[in-house]
This record gives sequence, structure tokens and C-alpha cells, in this order.
Amino acid sequence: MDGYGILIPIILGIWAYISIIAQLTGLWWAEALISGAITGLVVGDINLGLQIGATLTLMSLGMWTYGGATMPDFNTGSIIGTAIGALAGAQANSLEVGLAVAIPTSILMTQLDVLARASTTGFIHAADKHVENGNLKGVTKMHLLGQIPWGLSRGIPVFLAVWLGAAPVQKVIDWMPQWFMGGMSLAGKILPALGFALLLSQMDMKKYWPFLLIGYILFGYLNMPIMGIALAGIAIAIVYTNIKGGAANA
Amino acid sequence: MDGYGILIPIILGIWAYISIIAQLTGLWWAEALISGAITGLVVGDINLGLQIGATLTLMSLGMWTYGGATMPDFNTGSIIGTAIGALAGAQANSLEVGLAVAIPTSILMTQLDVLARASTTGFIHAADKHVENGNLKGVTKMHLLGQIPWGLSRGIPVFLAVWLGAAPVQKVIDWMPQWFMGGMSLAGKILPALGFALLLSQMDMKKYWPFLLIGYILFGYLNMPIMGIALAGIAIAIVYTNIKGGAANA
Amino acid sequence: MDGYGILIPIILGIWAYISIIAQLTGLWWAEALISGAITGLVVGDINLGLQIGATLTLMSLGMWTYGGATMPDFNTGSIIGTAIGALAGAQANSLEVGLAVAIPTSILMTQLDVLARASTTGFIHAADKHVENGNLKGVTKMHLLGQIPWGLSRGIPVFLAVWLGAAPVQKVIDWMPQWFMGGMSLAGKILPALGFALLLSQMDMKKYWPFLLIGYILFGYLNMPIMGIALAGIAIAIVYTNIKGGAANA
Amino acid sequence: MPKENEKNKIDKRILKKSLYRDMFTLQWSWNYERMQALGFLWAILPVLQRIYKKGDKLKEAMKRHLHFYNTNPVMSPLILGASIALEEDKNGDASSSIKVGLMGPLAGIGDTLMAVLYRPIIAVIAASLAMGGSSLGPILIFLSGILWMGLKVPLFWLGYNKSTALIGDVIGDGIVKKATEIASIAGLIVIGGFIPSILSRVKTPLKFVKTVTIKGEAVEKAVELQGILDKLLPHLIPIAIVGLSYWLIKRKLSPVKILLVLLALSFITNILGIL
Amino acid sequence: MPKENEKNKIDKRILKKSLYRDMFTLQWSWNYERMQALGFLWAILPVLQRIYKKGDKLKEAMKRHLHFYNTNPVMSPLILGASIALEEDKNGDASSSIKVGLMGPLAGIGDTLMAVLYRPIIAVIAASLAMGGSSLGPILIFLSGILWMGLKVPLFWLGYNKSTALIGDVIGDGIVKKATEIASIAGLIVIGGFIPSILSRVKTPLKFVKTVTIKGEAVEKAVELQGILDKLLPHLIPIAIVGLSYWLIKRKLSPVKILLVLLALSFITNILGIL
Amino acid sequence: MPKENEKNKIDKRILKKSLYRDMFTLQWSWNYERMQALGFLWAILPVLQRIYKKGDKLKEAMKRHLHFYNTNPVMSPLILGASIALEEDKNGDASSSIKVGLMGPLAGIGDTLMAVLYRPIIAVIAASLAMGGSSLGPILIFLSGILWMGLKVPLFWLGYNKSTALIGDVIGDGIVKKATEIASIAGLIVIGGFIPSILSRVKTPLKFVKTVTIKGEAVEKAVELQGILDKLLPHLIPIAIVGLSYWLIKRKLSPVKILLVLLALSFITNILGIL
Ligand SMILES: OC[C@H]1O[C@H](O)[C@@H](O)[C@@H](O)[C@@H]1O
Ligand SMILES: OC[C@H]1O[C@H](O)[C@@H](O)[C@@H](O)[C@@H]1O
Ligand SMILES: OC[C@H]1O[C@H](O)[C@@H](O)[C@@H](O)[C@@H]1O
Repeated sequence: MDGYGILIPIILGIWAYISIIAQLTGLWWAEALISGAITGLVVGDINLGLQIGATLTLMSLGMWTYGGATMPDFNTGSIIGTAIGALAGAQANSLEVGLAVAIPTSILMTQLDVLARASTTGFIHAADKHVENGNLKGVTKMHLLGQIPWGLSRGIPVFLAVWLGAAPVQKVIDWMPQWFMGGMSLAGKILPALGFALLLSQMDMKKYWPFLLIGYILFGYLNMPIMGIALAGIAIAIVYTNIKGGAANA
Repeated sequence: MDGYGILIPIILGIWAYISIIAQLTGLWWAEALISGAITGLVVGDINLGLQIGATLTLMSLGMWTYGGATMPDFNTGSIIGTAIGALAGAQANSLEVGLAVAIPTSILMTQLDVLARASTTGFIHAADKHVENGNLKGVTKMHLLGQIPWGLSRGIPVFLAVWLGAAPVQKVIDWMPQWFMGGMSLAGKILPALGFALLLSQMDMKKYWPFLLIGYILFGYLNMPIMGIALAGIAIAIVYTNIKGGAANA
Repeated sequence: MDGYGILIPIILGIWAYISIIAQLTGLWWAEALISGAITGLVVGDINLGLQIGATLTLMSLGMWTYGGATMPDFNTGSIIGTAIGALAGAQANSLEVGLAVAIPTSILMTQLDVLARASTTGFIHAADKHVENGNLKGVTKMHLLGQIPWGLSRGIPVFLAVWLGAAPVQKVIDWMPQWFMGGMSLAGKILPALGFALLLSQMDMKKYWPFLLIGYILFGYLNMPIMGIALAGIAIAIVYTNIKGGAANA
Repeated sequence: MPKENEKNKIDKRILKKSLYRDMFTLQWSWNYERMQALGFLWAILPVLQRIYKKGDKLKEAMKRHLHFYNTNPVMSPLILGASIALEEDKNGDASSSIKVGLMGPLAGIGDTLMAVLYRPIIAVIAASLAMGGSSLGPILIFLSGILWMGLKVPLFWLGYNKSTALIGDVIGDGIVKKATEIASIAGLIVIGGFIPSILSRVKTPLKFVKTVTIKGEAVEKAVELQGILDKLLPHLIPIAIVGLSYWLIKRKLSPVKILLVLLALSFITNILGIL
Repeated sequence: MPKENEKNKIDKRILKKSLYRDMFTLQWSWNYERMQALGFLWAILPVLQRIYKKGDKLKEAMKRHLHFYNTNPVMSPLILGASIALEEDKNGDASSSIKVGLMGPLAGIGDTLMAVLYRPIIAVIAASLAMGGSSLGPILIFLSGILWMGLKVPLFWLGYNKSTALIGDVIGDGIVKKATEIASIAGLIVIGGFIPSILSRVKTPLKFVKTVTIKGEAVEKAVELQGILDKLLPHLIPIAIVGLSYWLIKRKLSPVKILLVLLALSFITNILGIL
Repeated sequence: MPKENEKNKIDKRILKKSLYRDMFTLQWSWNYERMQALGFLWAILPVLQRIYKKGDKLKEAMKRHLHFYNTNPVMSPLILGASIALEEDKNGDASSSIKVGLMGPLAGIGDTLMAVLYRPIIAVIAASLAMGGSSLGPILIFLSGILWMGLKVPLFWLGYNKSTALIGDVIGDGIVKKATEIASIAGLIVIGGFIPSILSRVKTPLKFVKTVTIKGEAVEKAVELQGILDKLLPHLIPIAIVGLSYWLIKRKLSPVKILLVLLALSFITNILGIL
């Protein structure tokens, strides 16, 4: 098989749109495993979708958009990878082909994520104006329309990639120089740093920085798992506030 | 040799009675090693008593009747095991026979321990009444008689087992189904939990629970030996009270 | 070559004098590696100086005159060792010979260090008198002359050892009994204890001893490297004073 | 503690409307500049309309709630609930300060709970089911997401009720302050361990090859820079990158610009073989 | 600090009588309901008689000392000493509250010191002597017990004298409070580490055998449940069992009944192969 | 905070003179009795002369600064700076107490920073360069010393300026107290880890050979005493030796005498094969 008609690309594009919005909502729909299974169902090779989705999900353990950081978009990668991989079905190496497409796609999508996150700034500025004019309807509209760049940044690439099919997608990926892919992949590892910095900037660091240091020591020097650090955090926080409170009331 | 006369069972029964009372006192007389040696002396095979006693003592490392919990009664096990083992003397496998009797006996004795601990409730209720009537003699009597169930719960089984001798004891043990022995043995490991819970219920947990958590983290996540935890406990307790005291006085 | 003239011994003796004074100043001139290189330069075998100096420097990692404690004098050892070793140059085992001299010398010099540190007491007593008499010049003089015992305690032995040359030095070392060298070497490991005790005696231990215990636990039970302990120290100190301060102000 | 002034008491229907708006759309208009600000405003809007009716008071309240806001989505209803309860009492300032005080700590705590404790356990089980060919994998992860999402409802009421309870008290003080403090401390400790844990894959591959010559023998020895750095300070590189980003934020650089800086850094260090 | 009111001062003979009663018989009437209560009452009885002579005052004092009491036997004289000193001052309430305050922490500390630090060292040496055939083994352990028991005497006088010293002060406050606090904190930290350490043998043997099929190959993989639990929370099962017992105590279930619950649990989980 | 009384303000030339004296000669007259006392006096002398001119006031000030003084040389200018600022304000007592308060902690911190963190890193690199035959080794270590030494200048001004800043306040209180407290705590924690780390080579080689006989077989088993000690308390021997020295100091034994004790101990334990 060399390509899909128009229907399957449209369906998958819409799913890509919907899943990212549901993810913003807090549901876990933009999960590589879920999207892989759904894509597999749509293109008729559910097992392939499960394999690709599971692989990507395992790659994403511990990753999150901390503080609004960008991470590799394994969801989009999973959809496109499964769809392209299924085309190679006959040759029985669909899994290799699929992953070879899915992983670079996940990384490349970081660029579109950044774009989407930046472009939505327009909506909040418009909302400012509507507030000034007391136009509540306008405020509502700005908020609800805010999702469009988010959805399109996923829907369009999925539609295009699935519609164009294996050969052009592969060509695009092959065309990327090695240094570019390497840099993108490194960026994927580094970008959570921004999120953490944003999180920290929301806290009263001046007052509480030693606790950041304590957490670091527990992990960096004592190799404590996060669960242990969380428990220690609770114990220390309670003791600290008890002493302060008790002392202040004494 | 197939059995003992009446004298040796009586002597060992009395020792069993005395040793548990001395143990309640805080002396370490109900130690498998001590009772093993004494039994060995009485039945004429001191080395056997040492071997069985030492084995059981090593099994009891760290065990204690925390908060009044029940633990396997290695003391009684050691007496009976040594006495029965010595009967097999000629066949030269007295150690194996002795331990095969001693270990299940230690576990089974937990049942009698529970019984003894429960039955003594009568004495305290009687003491309540004597107090009400201002009868000091009665109070004294209730306290001093309180030891009887304790002593008998050890003395009688020892007397009986040694008097009856190897064959019947073995029969009783063999007759126990596998699930029963397994359950008893698991119970022996689980019962200290009750003791700890009793201990905790004596403390002001509402105020100090985070410290329990800290101790847990030190052991569970950092594998600190108890000695280190004890030192940490002291350091933390002093620092805590110094801050509170200092602050309250400031 | 069997010995040096008078010039080289004098030069090296002066360097030994200067380097210890510079070390007192806080510069790192009494470093085995530096003195080894300089000696090597002077006696014409710089590589030998580097090898001996580097070896001794590595032996001194973490050593320091904590609180005024004595440590093996690797600096003097390095000078004498390099100079003596170079004499053996022709036989090509200069490094072995050099180290065989340098290491015992470093240890033996602890004795002279103790002597120098003790003899300077005279200067401070004299200074007390000058202060009483309002004689500022005298005070200045006492301070500046204070360095002489320090300098001589290094300069003279270096001069003598280099001037006398290989055979006598070796003889002195050989003549030392085994128990003496062993004791000296053990003393070298133990003496920092005095320094630590002196440091501790300068602190308000009555108030802060639990923190000493905490540091000990971090190293002794959790094997934390000193860097981690230092970070933990900072975090704990800040949290402690914040609570106390905060509470006092509350 | 009975409220002195019951006239502002908002009926449950409006409260639920607010909750559902936060629950389902909070991040729809997410953007780098003020992140979830507009989402929060839209969520609390029904409440503001009910309290301030219209005019300048309403405008002012709306502006207040358009300030920067960002937290973990599941934790947001907790803040929303508390914020609403304070608005009910016409205490707009407290309403703002509780938002600012709690959003940071709860972002840290919520993200960690989810991304490192809850999700990985689910994800590993689900992935291994899926790899075994079972469709239970994606279904498990799907249901777990719904479960997690479901936490928003009780958290909203918790925030709303607890906050109401303190209103008779000195607002912003007492329990609110204590809660913020506990959340801040626990949050920072967790983040402190979290940063090096998540970023621990950022390492330098640099090696120094040193030719050591002792007695004529030339031996090649490779020293790994990462090993040296680890001795100096474990996870030094990740910490430095987070530190740089934090410093740039404090210098008022916008997140998009910092992102570009980090991208540039990635490409350059990758090409140079430094990272 | 001289005592204002010396008339209650009890002579040493009576004090010693009290000490020896506690020392040798404290637990003779041990029972699940009030544990060492009767033993403590009998120990302090000579003192109460001396102070309250007879009648209602004495009765009241006796009742007070029949309340629940349980601690490590070696630590008991410390509490007894302090308690007596407070009774001397006719401060019965303080006498009761110091008992309640110290018995828990000192039970934890005393049990730990003995059962994990002191006894195991002795026991290992003694056992290895005995296995080598030497009768020194049992003798060593015997003497060590006497040594441990001997601690009771100085601890009694410590408790008596320190407590006396504070009586001029506000009683129950100051040092007593501080001592209780230190003992509680150190005690709980130790118990916190102690529980999982002692109960660490309670583990589940359950295994899941999973058939993973990748590219047609069917591989059998055994996953041990205990390993997963350990990642979730180390020593989860022991903690859960202690937690259950604690909860049952707080629900006022008697120790005997909880014991039956634990026995049932042991049999059931053992038969089902869960534990 | 402007100083009310500017007439004591010392011009920079004199301050620098003081700094350079401390910087280059502090330890020239080092001795066991008062260590760096005379060095400190000589350093601060120009300042004292400027403030107290001559006569009894000057004499008194000089005596004050001849008291025991000892700290890490690089940290000394920090203390000197603070001390000068307080003398400027004619607050001699505060000047003394800041010396006593800071010298201990800063000795601990400075020594550790240098001897365990900074120097070893340099020394390892330098030594490996030198072993490879490169003269860069000694040069590197030489320059690193100068760099370290250079810290003295900013530390001096830090001490001088910060201390000046507080003079309007209650002197000796507030920030000074807090700084001393932080330094003491951090210092003691570091020293607590440092002692066993530095002295960890002091171990006992003693072994007990035990003949265990089980069922006729005689097996020889060697038990290392050090292993037993480590289980009891890690690094017990070093701690005992430091403890002994500390106790001797508190008993007013002079350092030289303690040194002789330690020497004797070394020889005896070495000959007996104990250490
Ligand atoms: O980190 C807090 C928060 O930041 C952003 O708003 C998003 O990335 C959320 O997913 C995240 O929970
Ligand atoms: O745990 C405290 C205490 O509880 C019970 O009274 C007994 O088991 C004692 O042996 C134990 O020391
Ligand atoms: O320990 C503080 C200090 O003590 C002495 O004065 C010297 O040994 C210094 O080198 C050291 O820094």
C-alpha cells in the first residue's frame, strides 16, 4: 500500500486536534499509547499502534510540561508513525519503519509546540481590551478561541503527513542533517529546565531556598527516590511550621 | 533411652516457671541459651543444650515483646527440645531431633502466652475492688499472685512434654497440619506489629507524627542502621526543643 | 656524584626557610610539588623533582594543620629527597632512592615542627611586656622575629642533609629502629586529632553540639562526601536561624 | 463560624459552573505571557458577575483575575475554590494573594505527584500490557487519566469550604499562611530533588586523553570530564542550565526568548560535542 | 533549691522499698488491660501510705496509680522516681502526667536500646562461644542481663532527684516538659526506623507470570509483587499491618481482640499464599 | 545608615596597611599558647594608634587584642575588617566578641573549603600533570595558591563594610549574632563529617582467631576487631582520640602536653600492635 485516501488523514487530523485540547483539559488523551491504539484501529493494524505507542510512552516516563515547558510530542509522533508504518505492512518491518518515523517526528514537533504557545498571546491581549470595555462576551470568545492554534499545530501536520504518505515523509526526515536531529534531540532533554525555572520563579525563593538545597542533597548525594523525597518534604515542612507556629504562640 | 522418670520433668517444669517470672522482672533468664545449658546439665548432655540454645538465641535477634506483643517462646522450646533431643542420644542425631522439636514448640507456645496475658486481667479487676475497700493487703496479694498464670503457662507444658517423652511429643507435632504450622509461623513474624501499635498509641502522635516518618525514611530509604537512627533522633530532638525553648524565651 | 659543594645546600636551605614562611602567610609555597620542582631545577634533574613532588603531594591530600596541628612535612621531605635522589642519578634508580629518603624525612620533621611551634611562645611573652611599657616598636619586633624558629627549623636540616649528602642521610635513616618509624608514621596520622580538638574548643559546643553529631551521621552512616555535608550544613544553618529569628520577631 | 454577611452567599449552581469551566477549559487559552490567566478569569467570571453585577467594580475584579496565573491543572480547582470564597466576602485582595501564594507550590507538588509517582506506575503497566498485545494497555491509561481528573471536584470543595471557614478569622493569616508555608517547603524540597532527577540525562561526553610518561613508558589515559564534574557537584550541568534560565527570568526575559536561548545552546553544544 | 515544705520528705528506707518492688516485681501481674498498672501501684504503695496515711486521700491516690501504665522495665524506675518526688509535694496531678508523658517514649527508647543494640551484640558473641562448645556463652548472657538490670538503681535516683529539683518551679512545665518532648521525638524517630526493620521479614511471595509476545515470540516473564511494592513504598506490608493495629486501638478495640484479628490474618494470608 | 560620629572614620591608607599586615604576616609569630594573637595585634595596631593615640586607652586596646586568636588565614581579614569597624565606633567589647565568635566557625569552614574541596582538586590535576613530566603541574598549584590568597582582599572589605552597616543598630546583636550562629552551625556540621573523614586511616589491625567446633570439625575463623567496632559506631577510634584531646583541653592541659600524650599513645599502640 502506498498511501491513504482523504478520509483517514482527516479522521486522524481531527483526533490530533481533539487529543491535545483534552490534554490541556487535564485528561490524558494525548498519550502516545492511546493515540497509537486509535490510529491502529483506524488504519487497520491495531497491534502496530500498540507497539509504537507503548515504546513512545516508555520514552516519556517522568517527562511533563513542567511550568509550561515544551517536551517531545510523542502523541503526534505516535499517530504519524503508526499510520506510515502500517503502509509498510506487507514487508513486515512495519514496526521499524514506524518508529523510524515516530521518534524524529516527536522531536521536530517541539518547534510547532513553541509556535502554538507563543501565538496564543494574541488572545490574552484582546481579552484585556474586552475587559476594559466591559464586554464579557468578548472575553469568553477570546478564551474559547484560544485553543485553535493549539489544535491546528497538531491537526495540520498529522493530516499532511498521513495524506502525503510514506515516501515524502521519509524524504523530509532523511533531508534533515545529522547535526539538526542531534540538536533537536538534545533540546528535548534540556527544555524541561525552562519549566523548572518558571516554577521556581513562582515561589518565595528568597525565604525558602534552603529547602530547594535540601531536596537536591537528598537526590544528588543520597540517591533517594522521589517518593522518599516527597515524604521527607512533608515531614520537614510540618515540623518547620509547627515550630514557627508554636513559638509564635508561646 | 525412652523417657525420664518423674524428677527431671519436675525440675525442668520448675525452671520454666521461675525463668519466665525472672524474665518479667527484667533479668534475662528466659534466654534459650541459658535454659538450654541448664537443661543440658540436668539431662546430662550440656553440649546439646548449648547447641540448641545458641541456635534458638540467634533466631531471636532483635525480637522482643514490644509493647506487650507475643513472640515465639524460644525459652520453652529450648528446654523441651534439649530434653527430647537428649533421649535420642544414642542415635547421635540428637541435635537434629532436638531442633525439630524445639522450633515448632517455640511457635506453638505463642498460644499459651496469649492465654496467660489475657487471664491475668482477673487480678487487676480484683485489685480495683480492694482499693475501693481500702484493703491494702488484698492489693498486694492480687499483684503477687498475678504471676501464677504466667508461670503455669510455661511450667505445665514443659513438665508434660518432658514426662511424656519423645514419641508422644513427636506425634503431636506431626499431627499438626502444614497450614497450621505455616500460619503459626507467620503469626510469629506479624505479632510484634501489635506491640508497636500499642507503643504508638501511648505517644502524642497528633503532635509528633512527622518524626515517626523521619525515622521511617532513614531506615526505609537510606538504610541507616538503628544505631545511626538513634543518634539522629537525639540530635534532632535536641535541636527541636532548643529552638522551641529558645524562641519561647526570646 | 657523591655530594654537592656548599652553594647548593645554602640555596636549598634558604628556599626551605622562605617557603615555610610563605606558607604561614597563606600562600602555597611549602607544597611538595613546588619545592620538588625548584630543587630539581637547582640540582639539574627537574623531572625527578616533579616525580617526587607529585608523589608526596598526592600523599598529602586532605591533610592540613587543622587548628595548628602538626602534619608530615612533605615540603622538606621533597627538597631533601630530590637532592639526595639526584646524587644517585647515574644508577638510574634516582626516584626510588629519592622517595626512600623523602618519606621518612617528611615524618621525622614532625618533631622539629612541634619544637618550632613551642619555642615561639617566648616572643608572645616578650610582646606582653612591651605592651605593658607602651613600647610599640618592641611589639613589632617580637612579631616579625617570630618567624625565625619557623624558618630555621626547616632551613638547617635541609642545609645539613644536602651538604652531608647521600651516605650519612641514609645511615641516619637506616639507624632508626622499625618501631620508631612505625610510631612516627602512626603519629602523623593521629596528630590532626589535636587540631580538631583545638578547633572544637573554640566553638560554643554546649549550645551547638547536636550539629557536630549531625555532620558525623552524614559522613559515618550515609557516606556523604564533604561537599554534600558542606551544602547540608549551609541549608540547616540557614533554616535554623530563620526559624529562631522569625520566631523571636513574631 | 456563621458568616455575618450572608447576602453574598453564592448558590451552588453558579459554583458548579465555575468549577466545570476550570475543570474542562482552564488551559484552552494557555500562552507564554500569562499562561492560565484567561482560563482562570473565565472560570471565576460567573461568580464575579453575581457579586459585582456590572460597572467599575466588576471591571476591577476582572482585571485582578487576569494577572499571571499558572499551576498544575488538577490543583487549580483548589485555588479557585478558596479564591471564590474570599471574593464572596468581597475580599478581593486576599483572593489575589491566595492565588499567588498557592499556585507555585501546588504546581510543584501536583506535577510531581502526577509525573513521577502516579503516571509512571500506570504507564509502565499499561505499556507492558500493550507490548504483550493487549488493548487493556491504552484503556488502563485512559481510565487512570479520568480518575486523576476526577480529583478536581473534591479539591474544589475543599478549597471553597476551608477558605470560608477562616473568613471570620484574620484573613490571609493563620491557616492560609500555614498552608502556603507547608506547600512551599514541601514543594521546594520535592523540586530540589526533581530537577536533577529529570534532567540527569544531560551529560557531557568530553574526555581528556592524557599521555602519562613514567620511566619511558607512555601510557594513554582517558579521563572523563563528567566524572570530575560529578565529584565537584553531582548533576552540575542540569543545575547550571536551570540556574541560567531562572536568572534570565529574574532579568525579565520572556519565556519565549529564554526558550530560544536554550535551543541555541542545545544546537551549539551538540555541534561542538560538549553536551 | 531548698524545699519549703520538708514535712513530706520520705526517708530513704521507704524509697528503697519502692525501688525494689518496681525492680523485681513490676510485671508480675502484667495483663492486657492495664499492663504494668498494678505493679506500679504496688511499688509506689509504701510512699502513698506514708504521705496520705489512710482514708479517702489514700484511696484516691491509689486509684490514680491504677490507670494504664506500660513502659520498658528498666526505664520504669526513672518514672517511678520522678513520680514519687511529685507525690511528696502532694502534687498528684503532676505525678500522673509525668507517668503518662514518659512511659511511651521511654518504652520505645528502652526497648530499642536493649533489643537492637545491647542484646544482639551480647547474644551473637554468646551464641558463637556456645556453638564452639564453651559454657562461657550462657554465663556471658546471664551476666549481661544482671548488668542491664543494674541500671534500674541509678535511673531511679536520677528520676527522683531531678524531679525534686524542679518542684520549686512551675511543676509539669519547664524541664519535665522539655524532657518529655525530647524523649517523644527521639523515641518516635527510633520507632519509625525500628518498625520496618523488625518486621522486614513480612513479605509477599506473589508472582505474576506474564506472557509477552513480541513478533511472534512468546516469552514468559515473572514479575515479583514484592519488588513493585518496594518501589511504591519500602516495607509497605509491615507498615500497613501496624497501621491497621493502631487504627483498631484508636477504635477502642481491646488488645486481645486485635491479637485475634492478626492471628486470623496470618492464617488466611498464609493459606492463600499472599504472605 | 550615616554614622553619627564621623570623626573616628579611618582613612583608607591605614585600613589597607592593616589588611596587608594581616594578609602577609598573620602567622609569623604563631605559637601554641595564643596562636595568631600577636599577628592580629600587629595587623590592627595602625588602627588602634589612629583611634586611641597613646596612653592607657591604647594600652588597654592592645591588651584586648593580644588574647588567644586562631582562625583560617584566608578568613582572618573578614574578622579583622569587622573588628576594625567596631573599634572605629569605640566599641571595643563588640570588637572582641566578634573575634571570639567568628574565629572558631570560620576556621572550620575555611580549612574545609581549602583542604578538602579546593586544594585536592588542584593537587590531583597538578600531580598528574607533573607525573606526565609537565612543569605546568607546580605552576598550576602555585597560581592556585595566589588565587586563594587573593580572596583575602574582598573578604576584608566585606567584613569592614557589613559591620559598619550595623553600627547604628544594637551592636553585637542582630546580624552579627545571626552570622555567628550560621557560621557555628555550618562549621560544626562540616567538622562533624570532617573528623572521621580525615582520621579514617586510624584503624586497629587486631584480629581474633576463634576455633569453632561443630560436630567434631574444628574450623578457624578470624574476626576483625575493626569490623565489630564499625558496627558499634563507625570511626569509633578517631572519635575517641579527638574526644580525649578535647577533654584534655577542657582540663586546661596545654597543647604541647596533649601533643606529647598523643605521641606517647602513637608509640605505645604501635608497638603493642593495637593501632
Ligand atoms: O508546571 C505547572 C503547569 O505549567 C503549565 O501550566 C502546564 O505545563 C501544566 O501542565 C503544568 O502542570
Ligand atoms: O514495650 C514496652 C514494654 O511492653 C511490655 O510491658 C513488655 O513487653 C515489656 O517487655 C516491654 O518493654
Ligand atoms: O585551623 C585553623 C588554623 O589553625 C592554625 O592557625 C593553622 O594551622 C592554620 O593553618 C589553620 O587554618
